[in-house]
Amino acid sequence: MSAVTDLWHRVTGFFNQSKPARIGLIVVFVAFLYVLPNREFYEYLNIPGVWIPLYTTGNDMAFVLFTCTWTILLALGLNVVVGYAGLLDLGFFGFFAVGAYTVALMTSPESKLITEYNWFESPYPWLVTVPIAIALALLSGVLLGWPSLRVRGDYLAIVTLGFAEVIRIIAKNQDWILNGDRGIPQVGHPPGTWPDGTPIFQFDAKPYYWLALTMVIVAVFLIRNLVRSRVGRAWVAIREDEDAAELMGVPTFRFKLWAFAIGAAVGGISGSLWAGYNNFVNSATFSVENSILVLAAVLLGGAGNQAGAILGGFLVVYVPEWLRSVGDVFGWPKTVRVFDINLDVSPTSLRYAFFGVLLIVVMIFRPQGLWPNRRRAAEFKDRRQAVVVGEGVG
Amino acid sequence: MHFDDLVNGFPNLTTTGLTQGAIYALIALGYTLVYGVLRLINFAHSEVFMFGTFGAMWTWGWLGFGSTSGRPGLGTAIMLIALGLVVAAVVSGATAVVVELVAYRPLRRRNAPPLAFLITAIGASFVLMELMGAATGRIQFGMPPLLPSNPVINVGGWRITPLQLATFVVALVVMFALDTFVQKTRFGRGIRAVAQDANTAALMGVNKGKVIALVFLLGGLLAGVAAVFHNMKTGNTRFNVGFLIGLKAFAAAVLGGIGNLRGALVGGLLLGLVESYGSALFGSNWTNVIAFVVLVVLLMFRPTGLLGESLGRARA
Amino acid sequence: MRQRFTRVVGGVALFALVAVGAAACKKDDAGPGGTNGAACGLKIGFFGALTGDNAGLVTPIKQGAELAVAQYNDKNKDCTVTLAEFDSQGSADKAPGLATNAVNDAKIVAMIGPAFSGESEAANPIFEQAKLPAITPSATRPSLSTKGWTIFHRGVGNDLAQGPAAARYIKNVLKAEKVFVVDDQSAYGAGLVDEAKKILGTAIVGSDKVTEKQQEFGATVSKVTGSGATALFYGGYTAEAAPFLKQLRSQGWQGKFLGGDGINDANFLSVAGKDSEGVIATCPCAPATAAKGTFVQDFKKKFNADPGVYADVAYDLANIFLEAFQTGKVTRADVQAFLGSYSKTGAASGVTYKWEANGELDPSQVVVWAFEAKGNAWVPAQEIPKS
Amino acid sequence: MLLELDNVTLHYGRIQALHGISLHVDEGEVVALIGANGAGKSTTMRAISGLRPVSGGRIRFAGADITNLRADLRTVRGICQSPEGRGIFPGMTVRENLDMGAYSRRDTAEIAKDLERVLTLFPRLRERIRQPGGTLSGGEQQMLAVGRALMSRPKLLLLDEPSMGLAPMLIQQIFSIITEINEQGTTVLVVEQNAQQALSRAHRAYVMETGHIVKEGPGRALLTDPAVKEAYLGVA
Repeated sequence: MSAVTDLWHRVTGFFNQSKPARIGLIVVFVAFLYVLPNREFYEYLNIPGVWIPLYTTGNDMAFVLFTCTWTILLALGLNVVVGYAGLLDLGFFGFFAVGAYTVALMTSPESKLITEYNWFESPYPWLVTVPIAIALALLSGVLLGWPSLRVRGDYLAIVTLGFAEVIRIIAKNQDWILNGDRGIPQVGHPPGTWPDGTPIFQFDAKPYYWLALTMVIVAVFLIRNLVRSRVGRAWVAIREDEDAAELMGVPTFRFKLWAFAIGAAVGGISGSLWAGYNNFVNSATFSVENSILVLAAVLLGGAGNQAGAILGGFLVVYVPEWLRSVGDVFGWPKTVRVFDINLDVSPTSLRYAFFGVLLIVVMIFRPQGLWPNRRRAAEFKDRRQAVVVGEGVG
Repeated sequence: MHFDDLVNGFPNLTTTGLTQGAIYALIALGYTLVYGVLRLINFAHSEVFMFGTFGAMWTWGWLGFGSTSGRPGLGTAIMLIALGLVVAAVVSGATAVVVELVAYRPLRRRNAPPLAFLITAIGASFVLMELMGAATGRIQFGMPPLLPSNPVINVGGWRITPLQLATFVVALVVMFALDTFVQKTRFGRGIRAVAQDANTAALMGVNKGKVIALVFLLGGLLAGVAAVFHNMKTGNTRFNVGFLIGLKAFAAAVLGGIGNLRGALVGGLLLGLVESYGSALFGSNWTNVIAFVVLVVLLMFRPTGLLGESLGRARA
Repeated sequence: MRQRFTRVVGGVALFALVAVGAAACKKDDAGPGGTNGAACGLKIGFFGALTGDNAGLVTPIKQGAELAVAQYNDKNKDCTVTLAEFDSQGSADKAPGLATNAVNDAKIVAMIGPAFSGESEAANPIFEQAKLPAITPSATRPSLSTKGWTIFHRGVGNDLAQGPAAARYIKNVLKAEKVFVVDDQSAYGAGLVDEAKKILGTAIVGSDKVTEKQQEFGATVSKVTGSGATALFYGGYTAEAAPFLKQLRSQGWQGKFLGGDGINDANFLSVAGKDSEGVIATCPCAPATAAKGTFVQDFKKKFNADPGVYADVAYDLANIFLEAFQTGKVTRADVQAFLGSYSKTGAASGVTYKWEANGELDPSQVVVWAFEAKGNAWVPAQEIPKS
Repeated sequence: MLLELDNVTLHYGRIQALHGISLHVDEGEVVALIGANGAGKSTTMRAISGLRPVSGGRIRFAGADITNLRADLRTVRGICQSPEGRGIFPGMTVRENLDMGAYSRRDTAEIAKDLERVLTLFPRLRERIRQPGGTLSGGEQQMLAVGRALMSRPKLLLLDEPSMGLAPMLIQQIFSIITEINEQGTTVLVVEQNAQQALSRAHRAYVMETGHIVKEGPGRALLTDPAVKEAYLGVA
């Protein structure tokens, strides 16, 4: 065993010392992510009969990965707001809705903007609408932030929650342009065709996953640069002590607004990608639960660290989807009869209960999240020692 | 805008709004108590409430009063309601304490940051809701008819049903009792002491763990009371009944000033009335929009709610 | 941090390398099901919300199909069929992946569902691409049949049949002059009410919209009592309709309560209890009488509950597919062709299943019945005339 | 020996605040702990009252090991601290604050007696009995903090910086009261920056520097110690 760990240390040591090797490693990892949705590939993540399959047998793997990726985009956006600027936002899914609806309204031939209001003659291509979707999401971030950033902490949470709820209810009203639960079908897809002439982006989730993955990588680099700039330092200052930051001459309001706007823009990208794939957008998707789930993703992964947000975004989607199939693997019974009542105990239907347990367990053992940033992890370590006697030990 | 609906229905809208507001207030107290002491939004409180609705329903069902049975006599009905209140309060109280022990206490021992609590709260909420969903087949259950529907007061368009009267009276009595408990008793002082300065409270010999458990228990008991009246008012329950009403109650708590007991009462009643009038004016589908717009606008002008924060903490 | 990052990335990369190596010795997928001509091991898909908020509505439908499959398997023990469940939670955003998963399973040659209209919009294009024949037991949005999907079939009448029929019942049978309409803003409920409104016209004295998960209807009740309406038509589902009705009654409103098939289930009666007495539910289905089979008894025996709305339809639809398998139609194309020429009466629902080119039931086969709640059961009142 | 600290160490995160503190307080004594800012005086107090867990060493009180005992249980055993910064409950009235001091006691009659005693000791508090604690002046708050601590009828009274932020006359008064309390039979451990006052009132004293105890002796003796004089009494 020690030989293995020794080898391991030598390998990691090598990578730690050599920058090209590290970059190479990342490239290999990213390449791995790109080939992941190919069935031939992922099915061998498991040795039959020995492990539980790591892929999702209960749902299309490419679709699950795509869902993971747009959730990761949302988590990255929210991480800017919660993780860097320290603003608790419970209504982040609202920006996703803005992005999705913008794309749907402009690209669908059945959009009311065309059929009823005659704003324009024919649908726009998907690609044209994406920048507009991002711009509108950013704008709505500013519009939300302007009044609500005056309140702080938990009050901000309820204000943002309210915002998302208002967007959802407006979307729900079918007499307005968003057409409520009836929704907007035939949303446009991204452009491009395979060599044989069939469109790349249609119903197969794989190309969308690749596209979204690319967006994630772009977003990670852009946000990384931003965080390392003056803006990022201002955010850290605001997060740690807003009053002190204000006294030091940091225009806190402006930087908080910035965080909101940037987070919202990333959320808008996510929404427009999703709308392009899903083909159909209606109000049912934009529930408050989804906002909470994205927040859970960020905090589960580790707020303030992009890698953590990515990990969290992946887990909150992947774990429940993966749990769908676990029952079949182990042959668990689907129902148990207790007192003449059939209790549904299949992992498929209990998957959110398991997920809830996971959230609790992770937070108990790693309150800083699974993959926190270095600075925060240190803070947490200190906090842990600062427990009052008897609460900590006894 | 339907002003005629508002004018014609004004007495009715007022009574239903106040009744609903009383239920909000009872649940809001649970949020506010926990927040006052721990600075924690107990997201699982909505499920604590939901467990109460089932506790009362199962008790009634066990006694032979199901949704399809006939209306019992007044004496029996009052007995049943009293029993339902006790059982629901116990079930909700126990659920709240279990959530505290399983999901929050371990985090406190590790001195985890507030956001970690938020996530375990969400996790606990998922677990409770999904377990109940699985246990009940995710279907809806009806309540037995208990109180007669003919009004006890019927003066000039003001029609007050026995249920509305009972809800309002019981809610006020319970809230008065809670306020007295917190203001006048030794345990109540302990709660306020921990809320104002946990370390000094410990130096005075206050067992913080016990106080926190007590706070969760109290919140749970009140949620149980709310659950029974919600059962009778809406006539049904199901596994996901807690989410929306919990959200509203939380909004009510914030409206009144979270952490402030009297604020929860004011916020709850106000929210109930605003929703009732608002949905007459704009249509029921806009109820939540109205509720949240009022909340946001109010927070713009009074950033800590109507009555300000905290269990008697002086505002900085 | 850098060290840890490297370790994690390294771990995943190593893992990936192992996986690539393993991929080299991958065996082929099993060929498409039924190439040997036998119906053995085939699957019927069921697509709908089996968890989440709407599970209570869809689970009985699934159980209807489950019952049919179980009965078939009892008779054909050596050559069984399975029901593959796709739990969409009723949401359009979960539908595409599950639909893709369904079409990727070559053993699935027939699909019951999707149960709701919204998820149908997202899933059916994928079924269409893979030519997987699907019959929905419950999605009633009229526009679904206008999208050019050849695989789309509807096992029930759509909102265009039911909404006006309900209105005609209110106008001609009840002769109500003051009608209040309420819908829940769902595609189904609003669609129903919109169609009914066209016929009711000036008889409407007021309307309101409620919303899903709403529990408190004080304001709407106040509007209804204030309007002096003698009849109320509700477009929506049991979840909101039952508490709404109870609150109407507790505030002393005595008028006639009517709803669509969304409330025509046993749970409505159980939740509304005594208040349900006299409520009318329309349904684009004929009454299932004892003469037509033992479906109700069988269902009760297996699931210890009354069949919910459309459980009978799902049972019949599953039997249509099973009949196809038994007659050797074991590919998607065969099943699709089988449906095209099908014309028989279902044992449980009493509806004659015969489809038009766009997937709608033959209009002459669509009957709308009014059921009245009496003594805690839905009792067929009458067939509503077509004009 | 009422209280004994044996080689106690304590960490704030990775920073070590106490480097093996050993001290003892005998029954009936007034013991002072003096030292500059950041010497670890208040940290020692927190270790004794249980607000911070120690990382090593033992704490014994009245013969029992209380090293890992919860803070509130130490109060029940008879250690009561009047915390640094006074720790008045701002939203409670003076009366309620005093009642908080007696939180762990059930002997109603005795509590009433003690309340009377405290109000006699601090007549100002009697005047303001219904006022919220947050509205008192600094000196009044300090009196309230001491009075509240007395309400628990402690065997050992821990006073953390009782003179902080007070006018010289009030300091004088506070220390007279400390002496008076001690004469009534309460053991006192007082942390002070005002070394002059503390040393002149204390039976014994310890001098702390950067987490160590550097000197120990009778109060009067330390007052005349040249090193102490130079460092803490501002006398060259």
